[in-house]
Amino acid sequence: MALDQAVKLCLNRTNLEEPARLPAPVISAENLSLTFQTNDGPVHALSDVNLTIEKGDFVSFIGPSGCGKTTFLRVAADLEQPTGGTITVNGMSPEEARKSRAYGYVFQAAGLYPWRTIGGNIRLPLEIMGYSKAEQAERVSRTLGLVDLAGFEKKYPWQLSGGMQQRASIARALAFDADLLLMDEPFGALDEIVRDHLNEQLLALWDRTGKTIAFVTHSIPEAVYLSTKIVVMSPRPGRVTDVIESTLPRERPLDIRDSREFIEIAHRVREGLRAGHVED
Amino acid sequence: MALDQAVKLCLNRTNLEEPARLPAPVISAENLSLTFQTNDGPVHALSDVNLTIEKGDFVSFIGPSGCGKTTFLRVAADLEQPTGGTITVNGMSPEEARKSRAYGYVFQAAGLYPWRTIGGNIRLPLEIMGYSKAEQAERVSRTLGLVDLAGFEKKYPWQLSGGMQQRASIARALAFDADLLLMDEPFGALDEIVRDHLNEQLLALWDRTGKTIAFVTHSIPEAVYLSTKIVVMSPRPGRVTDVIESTLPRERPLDIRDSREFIEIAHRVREGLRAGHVED
Amino acid sequence: MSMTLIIAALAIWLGGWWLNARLARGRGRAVALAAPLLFGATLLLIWELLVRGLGVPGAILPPPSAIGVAFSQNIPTLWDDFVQTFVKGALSGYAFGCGAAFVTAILVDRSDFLKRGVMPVGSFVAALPIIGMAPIFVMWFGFGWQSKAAVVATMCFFPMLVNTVAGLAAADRMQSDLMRTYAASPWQTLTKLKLPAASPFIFNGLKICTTLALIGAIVAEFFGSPTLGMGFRISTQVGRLALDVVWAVILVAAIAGSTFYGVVTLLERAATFWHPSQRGR
Amino acid sequence: MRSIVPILTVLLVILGLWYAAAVPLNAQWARDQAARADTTLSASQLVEATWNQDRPRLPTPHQVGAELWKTTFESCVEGRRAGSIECITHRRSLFPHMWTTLSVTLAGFAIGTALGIGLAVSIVYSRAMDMSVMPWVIASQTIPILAIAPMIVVVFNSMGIPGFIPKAIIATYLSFFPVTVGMVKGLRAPTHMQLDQMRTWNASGLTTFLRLRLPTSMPYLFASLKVAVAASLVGTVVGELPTGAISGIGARLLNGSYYGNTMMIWAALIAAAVLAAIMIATISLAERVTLKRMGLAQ
Amino acid sequence: QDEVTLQLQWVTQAQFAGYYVALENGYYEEEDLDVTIRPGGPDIAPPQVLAGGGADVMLNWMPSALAARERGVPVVNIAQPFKSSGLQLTCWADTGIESPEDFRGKTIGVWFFGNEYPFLSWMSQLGIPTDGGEDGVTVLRQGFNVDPLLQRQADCISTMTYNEYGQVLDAGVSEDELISFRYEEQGVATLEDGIYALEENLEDPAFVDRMVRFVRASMRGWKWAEENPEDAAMIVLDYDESGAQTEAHQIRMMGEIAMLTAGSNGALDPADYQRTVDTLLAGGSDPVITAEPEGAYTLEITDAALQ
Ligand SMILES: Nc1ncnc2c1ncn2[C@@H]1O[C@H](COP(=O)(O)OP(=O)(O)OP(=O)(O)O)[C@@H](O)[C@H]1O
Ligand SMILES: Nc1ncnc2c1ncn2[C@@H]1O[C@H](COP(=O)(O)OP(=O)(O)OP(=O)(O)O)[C@@H](O)[C@H]1O
Ligand SMILES: Cc1ncc(C[n+]2csc(CCO)c2C)c(N)n1
Ligand SMILES: [Mg+2]
Ligand SMILES: [Mg+2]
Repeated sequence: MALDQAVKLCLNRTNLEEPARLPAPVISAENLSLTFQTNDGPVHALSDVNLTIEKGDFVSFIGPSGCGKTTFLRVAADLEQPTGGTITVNGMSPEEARKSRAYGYVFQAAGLYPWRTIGGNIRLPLEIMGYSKAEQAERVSRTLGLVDLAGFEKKYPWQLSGGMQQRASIARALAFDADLLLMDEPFGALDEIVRDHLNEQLLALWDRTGKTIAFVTHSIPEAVYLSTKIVVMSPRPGRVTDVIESTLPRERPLDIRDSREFIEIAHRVREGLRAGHVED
Repeated sequence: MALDQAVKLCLNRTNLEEPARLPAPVISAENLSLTFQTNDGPVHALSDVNLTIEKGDFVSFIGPSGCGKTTFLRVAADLEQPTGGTITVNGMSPEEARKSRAYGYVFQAAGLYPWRTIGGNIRLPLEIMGYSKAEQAERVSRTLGLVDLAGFEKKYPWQLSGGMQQRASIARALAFDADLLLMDEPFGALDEIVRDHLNEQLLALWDRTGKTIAFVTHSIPEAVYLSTKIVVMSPRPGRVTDVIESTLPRERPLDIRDSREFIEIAHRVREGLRAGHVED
Repeated sequence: MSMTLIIAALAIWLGGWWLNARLARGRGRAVALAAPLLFGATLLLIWELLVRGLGVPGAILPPPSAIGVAFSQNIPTLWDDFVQTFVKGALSGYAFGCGAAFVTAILVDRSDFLKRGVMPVGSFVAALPIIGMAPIFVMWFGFGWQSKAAVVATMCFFPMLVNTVAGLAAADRMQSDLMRTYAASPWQTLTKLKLPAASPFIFNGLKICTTLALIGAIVAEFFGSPTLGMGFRISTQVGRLALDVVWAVILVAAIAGSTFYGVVTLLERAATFWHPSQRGR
Repeated sequence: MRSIVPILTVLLVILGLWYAAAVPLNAQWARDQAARADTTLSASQLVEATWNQDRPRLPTPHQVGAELWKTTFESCVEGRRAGSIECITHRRSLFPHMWTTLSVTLAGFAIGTALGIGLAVSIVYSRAMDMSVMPWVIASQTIPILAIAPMIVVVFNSMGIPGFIPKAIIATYLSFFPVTVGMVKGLRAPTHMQLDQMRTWNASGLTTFLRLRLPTSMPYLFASLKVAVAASLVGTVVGELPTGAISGIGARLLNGSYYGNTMMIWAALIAAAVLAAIMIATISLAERVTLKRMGLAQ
Repeated sequence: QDEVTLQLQWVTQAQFAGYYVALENGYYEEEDLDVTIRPGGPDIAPPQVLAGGGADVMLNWMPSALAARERGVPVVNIAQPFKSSGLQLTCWADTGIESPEDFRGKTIGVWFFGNEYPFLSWMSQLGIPTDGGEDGVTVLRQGFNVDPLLQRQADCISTMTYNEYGQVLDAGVSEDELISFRYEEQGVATLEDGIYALEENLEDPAFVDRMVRFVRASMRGWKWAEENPEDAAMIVLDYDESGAQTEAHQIRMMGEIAMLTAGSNGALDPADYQRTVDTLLAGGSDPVITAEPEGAYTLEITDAALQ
């Protein structure tokens, strides 16, 4: 019930904003560059990145280690300042978007606060954003259920396995109503079966709520299975080498992964990746 | 050249030991159990595990998080004492095997010593085992080449990416002559392309040297691609639910992964895994 | 006679050690308590035997038994001294010094400029023998406990400041980035992230200061005091060669100091239960 | 280098506060003095008077500076040997006193460090030590050693060991504690995995210590050495008070206090601070060099 | 040469000029003695040093020495170079104090460490309680300097005529702003700097002989110092390793000291002794000595030394 409400709320909001929103993509980057100054000289983490993410897109970022995937998400989240080009989020600057709490961010590592229980960790953004006590409790138990952690509310992070912690951190990002989710390898620490299960769950959530999701992964099947759009990146300097629009339907059972179409897309992604790997 | 020598050495030794070695498997576990006593009560990490690993086997362990894969390797390495059953390594007790430096162990995380260069890290076990200076240098440079890290000998671990560190830690385990390699998710931190490459390399090494390898992984394709034998485990209590003998040939190009046989074995492994996952 | 006592002392040392080594193999709360007690008891016994065996004059080092007697005979005086020095001098100075350092640390943490200016100067001042301030403070703040509290507060300020500032910077990048993604206010970031993350450091500072507080209060009394207080008692009784009373005061100090330390440790355990260092080795 | 401006600013603020504080603290005496002379002081005269007293409650920075100058470079203006070279390096000059204090401090620091490391090693390697001694190590620091410093001096005197040794012992007592605590932490810093690794190579206890525990503990060691050397200095200074207050910074402090010579106290304090700064800077340097050579500092 | 170690009861200053003069002028050497002078300091109790064997002879004030005797450290007075007491209470005149009766309700700084007894006994003779309150005095444990008076933290403080009183004047206070009460004049004077040795040592004739020579040379030093105060002060200044003493101060101190040593040839006057003991026995609630001491002094040494 509560879930349905949330969905409705989301839809309502979408409807309300419809007229104004028409032309504004959720994320739009133009010639975006970011260079870190380090002791060993400058590191070009992002170089001339052009990318548009539309409302409702599920975009995966894939590429070798160090190609700037995390950096791109961090720039969008206003955690890093670009050194060139522009980027807008919901038509605003990243800073405004951050201040209007436009997105939820799942970090590469779980990053739970060890002094708070799992429930307390999920409640944290809700407290900060000033939700009422009742709503906090309601949302915590709802999102805990969503990631199969019901019953672990009172445990502390270190009492959970790495995978469970990762799920809790996903729940934390889902607890409040952000239309945009930035997820940095959220399923990296999980084994294949759990990963499959959470992939399904995430797709269902995305489908239900119409959220926009930007998703970093190292796994080609995962990227293909989840995305409407796959961004392949290559390092030194980090740039986008390929953007693959998925032709898979929105409805995706797990065994879609055995389909010809799936395998073709996966192949294209692998080729794109391999091309970026020459120098390694 | 040096590599060839090492191979020859290895083969020589194998020949020499041939007569005595006939009946003794490299690892043999009978009704092996291990229960940890924790504050929350006992944890049955291993329960009634029976397993035989023959000389020259490449055995993969796969199973959900917490099913006892690491624990099994640790028992074999005499890093953990079983609470029931017996296990022998090269026909000896694990302790004797450890004292005779019978195996090399690659830990789940790279665990390089930050105050030693990459070369120094690889040299460490050689120093401890009393190899001569000349031999140390020779072996370090040989194994560095083996994992594609030639030229990084003088760098410190934190100057390398996570994947390169992982490779260095593998090199460290290969540097001295152990016929048995215990590898705990050595490729966990790597992206798919690098992983493929290292998989090939490892297979080649195994083929060349006739080492026995026990290998933990979370990836089904990896397990199928590498192994002669796949051990599927399930948790609480940790037990072996399936042992799958691979029918793939010893010679394995990367595209064997598209073969029917490969996909069938992978399917069987996935089924075995899923069965163990019911309670999750 | 004396030789036998010395030999007995040696035997007790060995025996105590052997017992402790055996004890240490056990586990649990009882052992954790018994082992140090046993060690302490052995130490006292050896002291007693050696002092008697070697015929050390009581004006130099009294045996523990004499100290015990002096302690029990002087409880009212010792209590008054304790209140004067520990409660009034050390505790109030401790609270004031640590409190001021805490507030300063929060300010310093807010401004990079301040941090860069204050911290080097702070660590320099922290290395000063602040004890040298004692005569000056007696001149400024009078003979009462106020001057002792001032010495204690000064001694505690910098260690506490340095620790707290380090603690406030202890939250890792991801943890603070998380707060940023929530667009949390500085106050929210402070209460929900920085302070909890800093608490192991804060408690480290608080623990260091417990020992400093007692030492500071006692030594400051050497430079002038009313006619009571632990420092006063020690120095006056040394003049009268009443070493047993002196050691009784030292005993009070050790008990008070250890208890103080223990209480802060317990608080630490309760507040930083989540920290790996508190979750067993 | 970016820190220069902030540090200078903070120092300036401190100087400003110092001068400001001198006014109210010294005002009473200035007014009394004026009353004696039957005059009244204007505000500026008052400030002027408070900043230049002979026996101020708080001497101003320039007075302390002048005193430092006088006691370091122009130290020989009185006594039978006034003006001779010999007396510049003796008595009145602060340098020999700083040297006395420094030598004792270093001795105490060296013994304390050795003792601290030894204790830490035995605590890490022996469960019995850990359980029975560790609580007493902590309790030992709650004993006000400074209060019993005179007795230690006397006891050692009576054993025919005057001066240097008892002071060094007090310094040792204060400095071994931070080293023990830091080294216990440092020697226990290797992760389970690193220890297991050594086990898989069948490394001996000594090898594990030399190649794993010791290197891991280095950062901890240096951090505690800095604390320990400061503690050692405090111990020495306090130990110098009752040893006949013959020489050393502590003797200067005491004599300054005894003759109500606040300038001498402050000069001694500054001298102590300089000593502390030099020693800590030296350790920091050693730390940077060592850690760099170990590759631990980027 | 026989070795003798002398433990002073304070830092090097003209208060101990006689011994330094004897050392500098070679009087000890002439007596075939090798004398080491150990300065004292705050919280060094000379009797404790003596008991521990750290010195052969010590200087001490008699109340403190008698207290040590009762405490089981049997020290014996073997000579008494100081005839009269230099101890006094110095008060601000403007506090309205004109006689000891006016101490009531005032704050007074007192030296402890065994030196508080004459004061306590004086107050108890006057019937003034020493635990604060309206008509008692509030006692402070005075540090080592005169600041409590200058800063008006105390209305009166203990001073020695030869030292602290001069410091007060040096600070810019004129004599008529102050009023002093000498213990000597109040009839509560106790004997100050005397030479003491351990009773058991005095049973050894060789030791006694050494002491005889020591006292003889020391008294020579004292007489020389009395006659040449300026030179004596300079000698003291030479021996001051702390470098904290000033010329003017030591010269004046030597002048004042000379007045205290004046009436003594080194021998203890049993009448002075008796007066000290009586004063102490009349002490307040926490008496320093509870019974008439026995054998606390001997004239044997001075008799031999001064014949
Ligand atoms: N704060 C920083 N300072 C300097 N260089 C940085 C910083 N953060 C990232 N980099 C560098 O920028 C490049 C891109 O890093 P980024 O974290 O975005 O990679 P990634 O694609 O997320 O890699 P991975 O898959 O390993 O997470 C890397 O070379 C990295 O070393
Ligand atoms: N030292 C220990 N004390 C208590 N329990 C332990 C200990 N080590 C492992 N366990 C428990 O034993 C079980 C098996 O752990 P193990 O590390 O072998 O799992 P794993 O299969 O390697 O998992 P993963 O894939 O996450 O590495 C887990 O439930 C774990 O929590
Ligand atoms: C702690 C302490 N306080 C007082 C005295 C007594 N005393 C003896 S000589 C002297 C100096 C006079 O200028 C004083 C004050 C002491 N020995 N130790
Ligand atoms: Mg990343
Ligand atoms: Mg594992």
